[in-house]
Amino acid sequence: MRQGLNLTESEAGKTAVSEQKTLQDGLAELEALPGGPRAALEAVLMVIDQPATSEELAAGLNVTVAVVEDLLQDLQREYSGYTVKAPDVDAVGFADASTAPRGFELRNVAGGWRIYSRSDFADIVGRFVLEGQTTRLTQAALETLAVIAYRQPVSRARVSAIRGVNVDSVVRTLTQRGLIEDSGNDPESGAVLYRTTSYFLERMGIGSVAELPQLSPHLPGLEGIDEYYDASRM
Amino acid sequence: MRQGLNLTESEAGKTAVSEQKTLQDGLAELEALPGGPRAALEAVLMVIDQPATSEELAAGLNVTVAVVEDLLQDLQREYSGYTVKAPDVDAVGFADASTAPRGFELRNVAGGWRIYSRSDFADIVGRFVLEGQTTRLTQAALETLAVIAYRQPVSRARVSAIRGVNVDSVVRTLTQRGLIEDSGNDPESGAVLYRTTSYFLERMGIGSVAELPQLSPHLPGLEGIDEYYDASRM
Amino acid sequence: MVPSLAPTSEAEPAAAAETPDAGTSDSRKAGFEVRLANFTGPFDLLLGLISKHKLDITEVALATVTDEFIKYIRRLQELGEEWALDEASEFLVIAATLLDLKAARLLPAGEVEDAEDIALLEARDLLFARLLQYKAFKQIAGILGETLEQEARRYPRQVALEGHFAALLPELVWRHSPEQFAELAAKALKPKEAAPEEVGLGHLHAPPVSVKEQAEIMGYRLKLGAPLSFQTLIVDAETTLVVVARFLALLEMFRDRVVAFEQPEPLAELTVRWTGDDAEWDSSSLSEEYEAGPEPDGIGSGENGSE
Repeated sequence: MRQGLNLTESEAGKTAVSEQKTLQDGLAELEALPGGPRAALEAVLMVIDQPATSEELAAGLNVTVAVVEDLLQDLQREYSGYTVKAPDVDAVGFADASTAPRGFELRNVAGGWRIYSRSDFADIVGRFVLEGQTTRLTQAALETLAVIAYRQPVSRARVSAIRGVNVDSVVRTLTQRGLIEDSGNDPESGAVLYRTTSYFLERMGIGSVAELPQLSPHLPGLEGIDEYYDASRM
Repeated sequence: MRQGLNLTESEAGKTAVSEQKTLQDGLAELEALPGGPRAALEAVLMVIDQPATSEELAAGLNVTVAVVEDLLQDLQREYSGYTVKAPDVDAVGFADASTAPRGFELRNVAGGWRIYSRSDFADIVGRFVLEGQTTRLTQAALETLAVIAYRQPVSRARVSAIRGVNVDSVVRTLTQRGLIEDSGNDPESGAVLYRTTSYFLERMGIGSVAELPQLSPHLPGLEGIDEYYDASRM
Repeated sequence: MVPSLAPTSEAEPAAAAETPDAGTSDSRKAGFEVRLANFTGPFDLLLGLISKHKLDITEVALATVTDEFIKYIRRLQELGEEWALDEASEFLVIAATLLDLKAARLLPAGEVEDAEDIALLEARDLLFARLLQYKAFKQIAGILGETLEQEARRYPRQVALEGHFAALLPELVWRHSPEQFAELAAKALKPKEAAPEEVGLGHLHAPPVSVKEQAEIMGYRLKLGAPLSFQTLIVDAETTLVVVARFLALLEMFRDRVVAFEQPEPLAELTVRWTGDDAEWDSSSLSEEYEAGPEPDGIGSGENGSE
């Protein structure tokens, strides 16, 4: 998806032409899908966690940056309740559901685009978020945190294998609570690796993970444990 | 929101009335916001990271479950490209952007509501979202999962008997993937019993195990088995 | 839905390729070969063979697939290292059933005559029932697989909570010291013990009762001379198990011709009389048969008190 860097000028020119063609094909391809390029862009924006730049979005959709930026602006306006450029609906006084603002907005933060809940609803959303929240970690969350602390950096799949259960939602909770964080990707599998944060150290009252108590007194014969889990991975 | 327990009849009556009042106030409050209750619901849907039941959503929005369910259905239809019930826009031939399907959809799975990207855009979205990409299950894992889904709660020995092979390692994999879980022990044999999880329902896109396809059409009546014998005996 | 059986060419068994066994290269020339991984069990193989012969599962002449099944089992045995014992034995059980059925077909058709015929019929019905059941689940598994794949094309929105909402969350209550946390880690990291494979009998507390021991006790009393009723002999028995053991011991002693029974009519009182002339008789002269049995010498997990 990313372009190579060391092109001679003429090569770059050729590439630009053929790329142009591909990008137009890309747009035609999107037009064929229900909802067209706009819906395709929405689909991406709706599920990405990290803001994406218009260049990244253009590359993913296989269209030009200019096309993506037009679409982004249309979506942004539409979500905010302005009538979309639609020549056949420019009669004034048209204020039905389609022009009411949505509950979400498309924002460009720090150069990247992402969908957020609309700030008008912050109170309601905040109330919903707080409902059912507890101030203590569940046993499952604590155990997962313990595994990550002693095996970091570690992927979710690995933690799952060790704990014998799926840990996806628990990892999300721990991330949300600021106790663990993304520490890059595993060079082999590409899986996200997790490590504990400085907030975790703070809560534990220690200066670094090296200060975590040794495991050995608690569990004799853990030396071979890594092989054990690797063996049980299929 | 929660009612006390030891109420006399008249107190209970009063509480019901006052709760009704609160819920109506809640609705009035939402009506005052830009986009109204519909947008408020959307705003909440933007922050949930697992399916939310209509009860949870109603509590968060401070409206009745019936109101939320109406709103959810409207949104679902709207996202999928059907024109929303909007008495002032029933002019025929109105087929602009507002009736094109959006890039996302609202679905009711595993007993809760959640926003998903539309499957038409899977290839494009997949370029952005590495997480959640799951490797395919092996044939053995699928068969084991099927037996557990239809015979739950069920012991490994029982699954083994049906499949004719040992299923220990497959059961471990399915547990780690979060598709099945331990559901206690058999009172008689003490064997661990397994059942499917709500994550399984989510992955299947269904609300409950009752929605799984019927097994019976695939299972011819065993009553006639004597005839098979006679037939092949010549 | 039923995965087609991979024919010879592309079906070079992955496992065989790694086995430098000469025997496997011979069998590789045989007409029918399958990749081991294609099958997830004996029923799967059986279904595969049935579909290969385009036979209706309800009308299958099992004998025609038996040979191939057995051939396949032989291959499995050749590749022994690749197969867990329990897995291989599942295949062997079904192969044995198939062989039985095939043998039955070679005999002239006729009336069901004896218990063996009936047992064969039952084995056959059971095999059919299990095969049909497996087939149903296999089809369902295919549907599940398709659904899961289709559904995987929808990505759920599961974004991190926006900063200002996350800030609303109440501060966590944290009560763990580093040591307690390490303990937790040790517990979480400990390899999970495999769940028990069999029903434990440890909680059953049947006191061991030895037949020989009971024979010893009764022998001692009877040698005193007076005939005793069975009632009298068991009057001090604490449990039913002891009563049973004493009855078995009496039968043994009768066989050794050291006691005689008298019972005027059925269900009437049983009187036991010592007839042995060997005053030195002891229970060690009882028949050896108990020793060879699965439950040596006793009822329950008997320890031999008399030896």
